[in-house]
Amino acid sequence: MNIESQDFYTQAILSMSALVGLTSFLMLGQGRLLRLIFVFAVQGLLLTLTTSLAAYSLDNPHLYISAVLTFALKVVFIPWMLHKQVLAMNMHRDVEALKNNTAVMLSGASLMVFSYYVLQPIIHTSSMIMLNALAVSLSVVLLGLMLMISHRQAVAHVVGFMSIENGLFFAAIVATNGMPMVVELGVAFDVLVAAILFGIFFLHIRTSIDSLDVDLMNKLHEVDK
Amino acid sequence: MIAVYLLLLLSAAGIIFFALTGHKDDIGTLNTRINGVSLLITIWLAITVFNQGTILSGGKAFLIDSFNVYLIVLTAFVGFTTSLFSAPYMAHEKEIGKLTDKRLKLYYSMYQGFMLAMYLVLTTNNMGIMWVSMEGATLATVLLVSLYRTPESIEAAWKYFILCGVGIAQALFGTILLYYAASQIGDSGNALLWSVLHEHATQLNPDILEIAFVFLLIGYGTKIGLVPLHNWLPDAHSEGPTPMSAVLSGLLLNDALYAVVRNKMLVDGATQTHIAGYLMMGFGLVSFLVAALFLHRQKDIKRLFSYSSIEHMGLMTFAFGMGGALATFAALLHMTVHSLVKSAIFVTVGHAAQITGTQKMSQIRGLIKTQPKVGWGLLIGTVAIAGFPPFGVFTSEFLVLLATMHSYPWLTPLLLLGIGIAFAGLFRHIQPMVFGEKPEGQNAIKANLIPVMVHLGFALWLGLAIPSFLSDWFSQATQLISGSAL
Amino acid sequence: MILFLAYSAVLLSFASGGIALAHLYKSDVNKQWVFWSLGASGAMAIFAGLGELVNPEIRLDTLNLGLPWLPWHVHFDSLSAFFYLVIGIAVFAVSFYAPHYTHHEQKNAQNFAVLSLFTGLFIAGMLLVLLADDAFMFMIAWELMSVASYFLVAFQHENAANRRAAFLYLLMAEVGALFIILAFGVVASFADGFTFDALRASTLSTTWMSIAFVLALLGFGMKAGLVPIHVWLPEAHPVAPSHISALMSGVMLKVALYGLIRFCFDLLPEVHWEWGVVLLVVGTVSALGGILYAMMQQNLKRLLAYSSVENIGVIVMVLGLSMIFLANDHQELAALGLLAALFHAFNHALFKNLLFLGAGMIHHQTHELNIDMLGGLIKRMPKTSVLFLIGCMSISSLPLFNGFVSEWLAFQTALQVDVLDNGVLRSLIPVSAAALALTAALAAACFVKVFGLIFLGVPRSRHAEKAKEIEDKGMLAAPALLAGLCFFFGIFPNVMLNLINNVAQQLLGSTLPPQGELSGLWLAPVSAQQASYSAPLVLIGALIAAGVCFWVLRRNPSTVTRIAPTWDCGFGGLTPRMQYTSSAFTMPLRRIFSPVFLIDEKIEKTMREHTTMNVAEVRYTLHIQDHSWVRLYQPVERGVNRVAKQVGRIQTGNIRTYLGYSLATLILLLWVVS
Amino acid sequence: MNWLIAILQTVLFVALAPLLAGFLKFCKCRLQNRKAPSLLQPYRDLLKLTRKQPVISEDASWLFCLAPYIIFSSMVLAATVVPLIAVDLPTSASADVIVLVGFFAFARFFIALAGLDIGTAFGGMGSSREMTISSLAEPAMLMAVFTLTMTASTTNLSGAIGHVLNEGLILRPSFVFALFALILVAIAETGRIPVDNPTTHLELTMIHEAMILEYSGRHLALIEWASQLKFMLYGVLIANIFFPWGIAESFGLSALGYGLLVIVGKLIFLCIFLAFAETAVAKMRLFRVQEYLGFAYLLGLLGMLSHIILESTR
Repeated sequence: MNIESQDFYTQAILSMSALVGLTSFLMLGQGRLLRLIFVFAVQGLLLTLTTSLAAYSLDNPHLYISAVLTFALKVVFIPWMLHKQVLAMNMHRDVEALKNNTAVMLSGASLMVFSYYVLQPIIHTSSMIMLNALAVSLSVVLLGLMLMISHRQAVAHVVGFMSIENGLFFAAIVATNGMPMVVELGVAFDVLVAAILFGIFFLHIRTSIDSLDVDLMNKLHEVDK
Repeated sequence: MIAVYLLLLLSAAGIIFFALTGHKDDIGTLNTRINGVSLLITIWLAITVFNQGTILSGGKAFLIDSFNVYLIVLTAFVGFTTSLFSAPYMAHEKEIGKLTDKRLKLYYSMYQGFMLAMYLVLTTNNMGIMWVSMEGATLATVLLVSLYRTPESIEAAWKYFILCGVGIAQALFGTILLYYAASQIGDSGNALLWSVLHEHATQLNPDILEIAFVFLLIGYGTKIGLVPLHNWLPDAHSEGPTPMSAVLSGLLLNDALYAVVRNKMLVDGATQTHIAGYLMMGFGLVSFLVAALFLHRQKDIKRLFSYSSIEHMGLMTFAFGMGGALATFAALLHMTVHSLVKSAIFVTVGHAAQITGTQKMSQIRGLIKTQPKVGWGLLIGTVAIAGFPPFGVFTSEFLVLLATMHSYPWLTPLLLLGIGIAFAGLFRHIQPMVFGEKPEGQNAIKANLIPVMVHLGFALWLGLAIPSFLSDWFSQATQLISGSAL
Repeated sequence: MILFLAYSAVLLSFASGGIALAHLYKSDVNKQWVFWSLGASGAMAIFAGLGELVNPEIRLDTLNLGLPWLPWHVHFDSLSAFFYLVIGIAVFAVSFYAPHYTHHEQKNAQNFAVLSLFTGLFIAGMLLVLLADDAFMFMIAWELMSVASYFLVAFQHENAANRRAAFLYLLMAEVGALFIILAFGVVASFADGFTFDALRASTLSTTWMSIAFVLALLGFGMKAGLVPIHVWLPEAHPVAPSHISALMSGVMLKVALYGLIRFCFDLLPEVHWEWGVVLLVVGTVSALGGILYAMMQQNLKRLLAYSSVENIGVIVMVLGLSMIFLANDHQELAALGLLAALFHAFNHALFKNLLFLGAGMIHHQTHELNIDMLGGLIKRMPKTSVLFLIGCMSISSLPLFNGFVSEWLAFQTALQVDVLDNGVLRSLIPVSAAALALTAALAAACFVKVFGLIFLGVPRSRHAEKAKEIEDKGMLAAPALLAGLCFFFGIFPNVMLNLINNVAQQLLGSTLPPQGELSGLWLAPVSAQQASYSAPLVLIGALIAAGVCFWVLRRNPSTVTRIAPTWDCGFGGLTPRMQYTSSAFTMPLRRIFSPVFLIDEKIEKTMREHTTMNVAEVRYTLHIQDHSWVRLYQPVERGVNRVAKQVGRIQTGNIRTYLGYSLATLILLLWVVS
Repeated sequence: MNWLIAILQTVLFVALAPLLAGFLKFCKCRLQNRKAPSLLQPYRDLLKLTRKQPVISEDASWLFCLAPYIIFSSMVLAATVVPLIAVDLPTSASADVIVLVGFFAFARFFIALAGLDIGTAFGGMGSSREMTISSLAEPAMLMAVFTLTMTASTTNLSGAIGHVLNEGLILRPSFVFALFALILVAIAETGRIPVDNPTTHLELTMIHEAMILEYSGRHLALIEWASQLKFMLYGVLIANIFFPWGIAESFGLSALGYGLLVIVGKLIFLCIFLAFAETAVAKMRLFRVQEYLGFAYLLGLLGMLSHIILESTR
């Protein structure tokens, strides 16, 4: 396919997906928590734009609602909460030393390639754009997972978790023009509750191990040390 | 159909009500009552289904067929008996000051929340809602796992939350792919309704569904506790309050497996290959063997039995994956007896832990001498779960073995090996705990063992003679799932 | 009618358990009912067995239990009936013995309930195994038997040894059961359905049939205690209460044999002589190994358990002969072999029960089972000693007692080898016959040691010194009954053999050779020319001879016997410690057969005032261990633990690792499907 | 009539046993350049013992007094089974060779128990050794006997002997092996040199004597007589199985008399042979006995195999 032949909406979606993917990469390599959170907020914003764009061009009103929800949750509420936590823990100064960062980045890139490879069989089922969008969202999911694997801070884990959600959401929007309303609402509700729970958990973890480093939480294991 | 709405509303109401009054003294009995009522409702539901056959609600939002109806009743039943046990248990925990009012409120309202999620998973016809409520179940129980606020419990809860969250997210991706595949054959309005999808299963795009199934299997498989995605399970089971462990082991795992099987039916319809089955068989077998080995290394009694849960879920996954009428029937039966027996065991384990004040098996001794009912309960329960007749577990394992022998003879030695290892792993720990002299200063406690007796009684009944209505349901479900009659 | 009797036997044994439970909750229930219904169950079993054996016909029935499409099929033929009879006699005897023996347990209502409940379940399980006509019911009954007996083994769980034994026992039972399931599964996967009829109709290739046979041999052999998979047996049987050990050792092993016979001779479409050879070899090894280890034991019940291994070995050996003859279509000789095997099983049930009950009596009166701590009981417990002596004589297969007859039949079977064409068999079988002779001789030596050290000589401990005779009638009646039967069937074996002949007729479709004789005085299984034995005549002759010389020698009045102290070679002061002990008695054989055992023998000398000459005291310790324990069992245990340790490494406790697993699995599977 | 003859033969057996023992002693003395006691000496000893008052240890039980009668009568029963001068006697059908071995086992069982009864070290030692040796000897003996019985395809002694008679003189390698095996076993079982020494009372070496150390009076007489009987039984067994010629097959007086003469001749020959052997060989250590009996077993086995391989009918 060549991008000229596509209509404006498609071009927009494609560029959006490219940006979303980019943000994921930025997060993956990010050592400073505050910037991490900021990039996450940006990703949320991109999602909101994509959603409203889709809502506009497919005039599918219920997507507006999900756009609003996304904005409220992923751009405002969660970043704000995390930001507060980080300041409270005053971890905003220290940089997490990521082990062999380049390797992580490379594997991230290869994950992106892999997700294209995986979704190849779907090509003939639909237009190329779907493939791209799906591939991007899949890679966002995988990158989110990578983020959690490579970072040790609980905050980073939350961000990773939420960016996985983003990836799913993006897939839902671009590939299928949004899930049924009831499902959307349910998902949003879950995300909300999850966010709140994370807040509670930071409290507990801090009181119990007085840090948010998940590597310190390994009392329950099966290896005799 | 009203039954379903009543059921959901009741537990929803329960959430709010207990959130306010959860700290009252006799609240446990009230919780019991509510669960009792929902049990009655489900029985009513079961009877109607028994008379009318499959029910599809208006708007196709809910679907009750022979596959999920008995699971619904089972869920309500286990929920009820566990609440019977949890009342005195929680009271005792409050006495010894392990719990505050606030947490009791949380506990009781989340108990209902969990039940609500379970009912929703089972009754809904919408794969999306199924996902939502499955996630909801996690959210409801995650705070209960960390109820005691010990570092371990918080760690366990965190792992539970993150791992299940990530897993379930992958399931959502699978669901989206499903929806995507469905929306291509038009009718995107209710393209997530299982009934619709099942009708048009053959038209769905096999390639997409294969990929989708991978995500779904890993997603829900995390909840089932398939190795190597199982790591949250023993932690969560061992650190939370025992009634929670009982329902987690008895219900949550079952429902996750239920979700996987529902999806498998779609995928099989689409692909017409056995790929999904092979994946499930592989996962099941690995989980079965690995968990059996893990049993030997346990020091904590609740961890022990959570591993045995993994083992049995592995067996069921294997059986479902094998397909075929006999295997499916066996798997359905095994689902039932396993959740009956396992929750019964957790009840006795809870009492044992309260008697001795610890979960370390090295410090639990002489239960039979201390409190015969508890000791015998634990021993008989273990005998049952280890697959000794005349308990139902034996029947199902026997059938699984014969089915395997029939279709994949070379896998039977592995299964037998697993069963043998698992048995040894259980008994080498259980025996010293129940037998032997009573340690100094170890005294009996106020315990309610009716649930145990009832559960084991049912397991015994199922082992000796499966009642006709149940066997009818099983055979219909078998017909539905495996596409071939017995 | 017969079936009704058979059912009522099962129900009554359930009932006795139920009554015990009832007594636990309502103490006004008379607990003697437990034993009465037990006895009734035994009697019913005897009647059912006899009735079927007298007019043999296959009686079928189905019970509405089990799986929806597979109700319990019941099948009562003369083979089941024979074992029914065995169980019946044992249970009947035990029901007299138990009331007094368990009076200590009866003080504690709960213990009593547990004991009686599981005794009832155990017996019911054994009877149900004999009734089963489909694989499913068979396995349920089988496992009921195993589990119930496990609880009985673990009954006195206060001391750790019993717990360990119980665990080992249950583990072995489980593994064996798995093998049996596998065996059934192999046959069933070539048949439609799990009913025995379907299995009979199955069409297997020889390879699969042989696999099924090996699996069955492993499964049933593990229960029957064939070497080298016998290790649980000498651990488990001694620690149970004696009347239970009697049932386990005397009867449960027979049920395992029943399973083997049923599977090999009935269910499998045909038999091969190679299987017979396998049975022959395994049986011989078990027989020799069993008796050699039995000889080395100091604990009476352990010794008896090992001797059960020996007897089972003998039976299996003869079964192997029968199978060989059957495979070479000499049905009549196969019938002879089956006759010998079954009759020996019957006899073993009788005298092993007798001996275990006797051991129980000794323990009950002296609280001592260590042979080296007993002695001189013949003066203190005269009745017991006579009964026990009869048991010892039967088990060492002396003429005039039942053990000898079955041994004799076994030899007769082995000597028919000339009809075979295969040179290997013709040279192998006589060798095994000689091994059988060695076994019999060693058994005699072993039980000379048992009776001699326990009942004869001078007491070696205060317990033995203070021992009194048993007063309770029932506790004496049970072994008396068994002893009487031992003697009766030693003199009139034909009574039983004629009945077993019917079993052979039904199972193999042929009886003993027509020219053989099984009537009245004469026992000539093959033909009067070939071999004949007339126990009654021998008895008469013996009485005449003994009577005559007794009468002749006693006439002289001046020769009334004079009682005097034992001659002490003029040194003075004979002490009980100068007597031969168990380890001393068996020392020559221990030295001769030393490769068979793992012997750990220590002699510690402490010297007085640092000289090397002047010994202050000597301490001698002897520990004998079973090869198969070290070579077979411990490696498995270690292996499992090691593997588990390795597998444990995957669960590191670090959540990031877990997420890594999740990602890896996802990628792997995606790669697999695409 | 037949029964009468059978009983007479048994009586003859019992009566001649001491004489045979006396004759053996006589031969040995002569071979060792000693002056021999009269042939009737054993009878005199037995008579003396029966007249003496038996002394019984205070620790002994009823079994101790009962044992001699049991031992003796089981030997007598054995004597009824073994054809001395005639075959096909009714008594020999009542028990075959396996039962014969059974009778020996019966006697051994009780003598060993009697040894343990008075609770001295000697008795225990004796019974322990006796049981050890016999349990090794029994399979060897049965191997030897089985060779014969399988050739004759019957385990009835008279039947087997009749079979050997009727087929005339056939040189069977298996019989040679069996004969030697049986001789070795007989020496061990009857407690002769080199396995046991009936004349010694040295605790390190004695076996049979150790068990009966406490016996006296008529009990001792019975036991002595029984062991003499056992010795004769083995002798007759060897003589009549392997060289049956001359034994009476019809119950005519002449035939019987001839049979008697022949068996006496055979036994005399056997005794001289044994006397030579006993003077030539020295007693061996107890723990060499298993090698000795192992050799006997090996011979029996070779006999069996050579029967199956060399002489098999097909």
